[in-house]
Amino acid sequence: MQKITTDALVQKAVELLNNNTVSYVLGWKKGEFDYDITPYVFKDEKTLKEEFIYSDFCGVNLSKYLVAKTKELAGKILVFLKPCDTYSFNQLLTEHRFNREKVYAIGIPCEGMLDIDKIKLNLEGISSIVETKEGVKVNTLDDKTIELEKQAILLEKCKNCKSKKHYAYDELLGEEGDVLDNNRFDEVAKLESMTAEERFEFWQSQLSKCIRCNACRDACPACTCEKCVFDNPNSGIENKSPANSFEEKLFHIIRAFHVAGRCTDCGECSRACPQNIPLHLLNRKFIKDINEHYGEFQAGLEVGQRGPLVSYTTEDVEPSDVFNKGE
Amino acid sequence: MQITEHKPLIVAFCCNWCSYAGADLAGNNRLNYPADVKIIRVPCSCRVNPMFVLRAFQKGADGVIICGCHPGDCHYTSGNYYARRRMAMLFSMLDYLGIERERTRVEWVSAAEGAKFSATMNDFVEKVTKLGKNKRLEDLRCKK
Amino acid sequence: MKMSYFPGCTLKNKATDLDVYARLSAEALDIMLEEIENWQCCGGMFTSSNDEVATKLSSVRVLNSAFKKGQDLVTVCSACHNVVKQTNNAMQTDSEFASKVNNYMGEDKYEGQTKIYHYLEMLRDVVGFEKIKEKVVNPLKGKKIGAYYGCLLLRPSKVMAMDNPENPTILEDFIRAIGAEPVIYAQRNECCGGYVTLESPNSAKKQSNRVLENAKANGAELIITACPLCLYNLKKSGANIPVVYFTELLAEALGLKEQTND
Amino acid sequence: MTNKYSVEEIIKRSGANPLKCMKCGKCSATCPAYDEMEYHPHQFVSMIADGDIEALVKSDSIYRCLSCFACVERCPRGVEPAKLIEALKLEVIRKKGQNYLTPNDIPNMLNEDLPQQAIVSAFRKYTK
Amino acid sequence: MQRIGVFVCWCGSNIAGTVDVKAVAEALKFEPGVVHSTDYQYMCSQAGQNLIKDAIKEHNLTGIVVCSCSPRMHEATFRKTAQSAGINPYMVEIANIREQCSWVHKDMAIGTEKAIILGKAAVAKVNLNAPLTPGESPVTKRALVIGGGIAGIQTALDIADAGFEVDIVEKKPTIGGKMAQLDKTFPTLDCAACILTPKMVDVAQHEKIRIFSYSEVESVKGFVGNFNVTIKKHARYVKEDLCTGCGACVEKCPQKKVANEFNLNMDNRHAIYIPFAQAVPKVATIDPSACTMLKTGKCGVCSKICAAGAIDYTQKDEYIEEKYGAIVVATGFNPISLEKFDEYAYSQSKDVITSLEFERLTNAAGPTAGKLLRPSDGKHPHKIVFVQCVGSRCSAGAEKGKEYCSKICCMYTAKHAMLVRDKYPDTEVYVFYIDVRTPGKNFDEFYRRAVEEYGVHYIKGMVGKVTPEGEVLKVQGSDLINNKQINIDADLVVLAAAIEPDKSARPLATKLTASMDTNDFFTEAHPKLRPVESPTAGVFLSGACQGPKDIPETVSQAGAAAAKVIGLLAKDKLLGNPCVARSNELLCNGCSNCEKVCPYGAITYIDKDFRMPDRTTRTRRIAQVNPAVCQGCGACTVTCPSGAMDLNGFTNGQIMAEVDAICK
Repeated sequence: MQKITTDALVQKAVELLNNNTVSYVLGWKKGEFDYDITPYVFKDEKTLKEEFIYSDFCGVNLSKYLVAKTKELAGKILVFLKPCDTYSFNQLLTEHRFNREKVYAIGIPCEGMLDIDKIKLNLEGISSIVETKEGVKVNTLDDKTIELEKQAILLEKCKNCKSKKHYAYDELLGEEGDVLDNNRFDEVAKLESMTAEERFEFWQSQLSKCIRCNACRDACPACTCEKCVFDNPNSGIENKSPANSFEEKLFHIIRAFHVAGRCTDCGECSRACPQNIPLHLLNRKFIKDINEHYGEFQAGLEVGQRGPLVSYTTEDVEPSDVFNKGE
Repeated sequence: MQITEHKPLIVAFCCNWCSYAGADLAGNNRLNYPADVKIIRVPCSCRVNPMFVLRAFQKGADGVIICGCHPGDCHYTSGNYYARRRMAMLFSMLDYLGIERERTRVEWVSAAEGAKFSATMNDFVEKVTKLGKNKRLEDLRCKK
Repeated sequence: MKMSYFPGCTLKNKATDLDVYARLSAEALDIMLEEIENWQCCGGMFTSSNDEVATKLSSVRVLNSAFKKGQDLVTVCSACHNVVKQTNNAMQTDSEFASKVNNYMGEDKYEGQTKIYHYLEMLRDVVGFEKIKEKVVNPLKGKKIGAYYGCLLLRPSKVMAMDNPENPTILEDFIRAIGAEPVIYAQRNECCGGYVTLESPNSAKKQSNRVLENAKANGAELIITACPLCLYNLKKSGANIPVVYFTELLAEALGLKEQTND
Repeated sequence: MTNKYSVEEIIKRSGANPLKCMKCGKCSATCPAYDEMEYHPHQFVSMIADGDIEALVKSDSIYRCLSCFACVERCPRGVEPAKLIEALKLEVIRKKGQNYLTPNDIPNMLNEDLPQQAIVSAFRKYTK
Repeated sequence: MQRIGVFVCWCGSNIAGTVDVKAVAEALKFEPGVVHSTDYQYMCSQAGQNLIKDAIKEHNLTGIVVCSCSPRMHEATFRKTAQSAGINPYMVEIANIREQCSWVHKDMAIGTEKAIILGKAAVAKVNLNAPLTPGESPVTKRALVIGGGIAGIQTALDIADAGFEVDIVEKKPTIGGKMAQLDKTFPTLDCAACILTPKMVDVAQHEKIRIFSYSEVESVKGFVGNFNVTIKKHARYVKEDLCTGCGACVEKCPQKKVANEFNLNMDNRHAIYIPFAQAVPKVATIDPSACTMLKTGKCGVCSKICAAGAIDYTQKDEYIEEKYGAIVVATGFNPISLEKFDEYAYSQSKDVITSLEFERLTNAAGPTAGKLLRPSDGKHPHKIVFVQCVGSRCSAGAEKGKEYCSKICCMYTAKHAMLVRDKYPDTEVYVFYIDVRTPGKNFDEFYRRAVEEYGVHYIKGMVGKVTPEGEVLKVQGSDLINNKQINIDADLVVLAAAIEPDKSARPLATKLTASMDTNDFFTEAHPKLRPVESPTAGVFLSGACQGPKDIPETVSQAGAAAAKVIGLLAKDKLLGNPCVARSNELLCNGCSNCEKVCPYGAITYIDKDFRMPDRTTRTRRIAQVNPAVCQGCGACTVTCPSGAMDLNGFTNGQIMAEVDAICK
């Protein structure tokens, strides 16, 4: 597959800006380093040409930003969507979170995004990172060059990519891919096969790392509530810091439950977590349970889908049998 | 060993139309069950928010049971079907986090099933008692 | 367009007409039938028991060969078609069976991906009856033809999914496409007696007779079929009406039959 | 002797469920081989459902089914009687360890026009 | 801060025997908000209620906790008590210390401890209670009946007789429905027209009833008591008010070869037609798909012939908007398509017919003027085979037919068989059956008469194949009792096709937000206790739209639905249950998940402008709950991720306060 270049995207964006198809471009902006990339709304050709980037570090799912930006900005917004982002895009539309008319979506291919933390484990002091065919070449401050293989430094969410196919766009750049076979439930199954004590130990050790920075929530495209229950003093469960092990769990259980049946498994929660807690394993547990008990369901496949937790059949499995099935 | 048996604290959410009435029937027929069970009346099992369940555990409950009309008999026609999915998912998640699965339960009790209500509570209390104190979920600050 | 082709054992000797005319006509209709290499007999009958594995392997190999070539598979003998399609369905829907089969397949794992067309389905869905009409040079005008489906083409309909199993139209539409007039009669989807003919020919004769008498009573002058065994049984029935393979009429209508006679 | 044949195995192998039967008799109504059989399709279903197959395994009726699937197609309950009959037949052939048809029987049955398909099919149905 | 009074009841020794009531009253005194706590022997007695009323006044109470028997027993009593003393009835909470405490525990210490905890939970809840007022909404005193068959007719007549206006919407040019097509009716064999047409005339002449024939419901808005319905009146190209129904136009219409749907296409009608002689309204209708004038602009014969000047080729579809307080669905049934059952050769032979076609063939007003003649050649049949359960009682796995029993076929087949034998004793009649199902008054007796007095051959078994051959239909079937396969050379085969809801029912259900089962039958609000109400308030069910039914059952359900409608329309105002959901619009995301789980269609969405802190205006989609429709189950509250949905009387805060009090 031909890799799509930053230039191609900039050229497209400029074209759409100049012919007044769109007024804004939601994309990724270069940072101080090659890898610290931020989502950004570009308004003019100049900034686009100077600062727009599409590289192996553009893991950020831009869909969520449309919720706020379509309301804030008057004109039409061009957004670039990687395959997995299109699921979130559809899910947000299903929930009426933004106005489709105000968005011009361009699907772009993605070969898997890289995790800078994984790169940093291999060396100290990065001066530059160059993408190669097999992975990256990292030049360090002390003039060393280290080559790393792509598979080893992929983001957690990209290691088990579920799809290279776009489910929403106005226009597609590059070639369309396919839905992939993947092993994304293996880790969940592994945990399920442990004893209750082992599972408790695992999660206790993981969740105790939580610093309640809310990065997972803020990155999550399903968490777009006008006001989050954890910020609402009237909700009865508001809290700002994990004062104890219960509240770590409460926060993550409630969050996972709130997005259950709506989560597209985009993996932003784990990507955003500064403590590297594998939060996606909570969401995937729900997805796996839903698939097993209520039939295969992928959130965001199409707009207007009815989610599994707002549906039922009279023959649904009994809660007690959910455990038994797991055995 | 000189350990006095732990008296568990059980919170039972009962839907107004079937299970709460079933509990009343158990009373009418003097079908005993342990006083550890405290019932909270909700209009329908679908009113039970996972938040309530977690809150109970946070505050020191050792077991939480949700009772509703039998599937197909919901006063609101479909409420218990939603409850069934939600609680199946929630309890499976708690299990996944290593919380003992015997601490949570969903049981369908009709207004005519006083005996089932009593038997269910006796059984649930016995199982939860065996597990002892709920240490994995509670908030230590909430204890005296 | 290229498609994989599985003729099956009978077409290689007793039913060469079915085969030869099928290939000739396909070519004339711009379909290249590529015979699967090293195929084995399908077994003639699908064993519905799900623990019968070995007897279905030859079908899976045929299916897999087509899959590896990235082609759809065409069969023309009704029996082969039935066996191969049912086997493919079992590969798709019965994971236990599929994993047992794949144990025999070595590196060549197969999961039921191949799409199978009966030659008639190919005519209807790939070529299109309209196109056949255009290509007919020798329309069989005024011929009253009774289509004989038998059981294997249509049943079980959940798997075969070719046509309405109780009121099929594909052969009738075919007859119209070659310019003749179809005769609809109720017994067209009843059994001819099948393989039981081997053991009790009289019982098979009785079945076939019932079918043909019904066709005749409704005005049929000629019967067409897609199955060598049906052809055999119908011919042996003693009812006085000719029975031929549908491919023969197709070749005739397309003006290809003379070529072979040369 | 009593546990020689396993009804559970037969049902499992067939993939059919005889308990779905509502005893309407449509299978026997549609069966083209009815008159050749001592026991008829609806009896197969009923007797297998009851676990009472002694008489069936001794009967030649198991070899009379044409596998034409008319009963499967027309059964309003989706019982699939032909699959049950076939599973039973296999049970008998396997357990007896002997085939209903042997290659030695073939030459007497042959004639000029008989297609291979008939022989192969009969073998598939009658032998293990 | 609330001022709460706690009243602990002894219930004689029922409570006091196992619970130290004084200790309970004492312990609850110190709970937050409690300003008064006392006990009494029988709190529900007049004296006990007075004690509460006095305390309310004396201590200025704002909230009441009664520790007593189950709220299912006396909650209403104590709410009234509170209300009569001037505080909102929803400020009362009951702690159930009898059924759920004293009666199930034996030990006084344990019982008392639990009673205190239950009391505390009730106090904690009352602290968060807010006065609730049931919403009021006016009632439009007019009903809409959708469907003009016997179900709709009966419902309309009953409602109208009670003095309320009723409109009937019927999509065909005449009311009458399926019953108008029937010949005789079981089990009494009186003629359908004789008992139906007088009712149709009653409808036409009733001053409270309007008929919108050749019309359909286009849209439904609003809620119980206040529906706004748009009715689409199809252009019939005849002015209803001018047409006298004389039929002169029909006679002269040159287009005579239009399949007559009233006779199930077994004969022809004209392009302008009146479906049958007793049609109501008796007005001609032009079929635009057949009329030469409408298609080509050339003809105009009917216009010339019509003395009343009723013909109007320029007529357009008309939309009428009307308000209703209640809606009754009576959309009825149809026989299923037999496409998947062609082993019976229905599509191959004219002489294989459905039972409804048979009704027309024996009906004096039918295509054969009541003589039983074969459709193919007009010959009298001498052997008739009836087949029961065609497409009924099929397994879901069979992928054809219906899973349910169509209920009416056994009886009408017995009727048909009997009628044939009665009129044509030389005709042999065979009925293939699986079971003969005749629960109903005089039903089994009726069926037995067919066998015993009329000599109908009932064969336990099914037909496997019908083969038309020459003039005969070769019927191959099984006779399970004799263990035989039998072959009958029949002249006519009659199929008891399963019945299914009319195709118009599903789109209508969507418009009404009424729920349906997988078979497209409307579901009842409660399968046993509310069988004629749909779960959507104000929408009622009459006849076969709810499930297969015969005429007597349909009529009784029609009357029951009418009674429910009358009960509703008799009210001037509807008082709602105030314990309904409410949406906090500041928190609402507009995600529609609550709407999806609401069984009553009580939630709708609007776009609303919000003033933002930065002084800009932002439009947001937010949920609104219609309190008149909401029943208060709370399904929406849990599905709402932002906590915008809450339930009055059972708020998140209240329930969590109870949890906290219990777990303290």
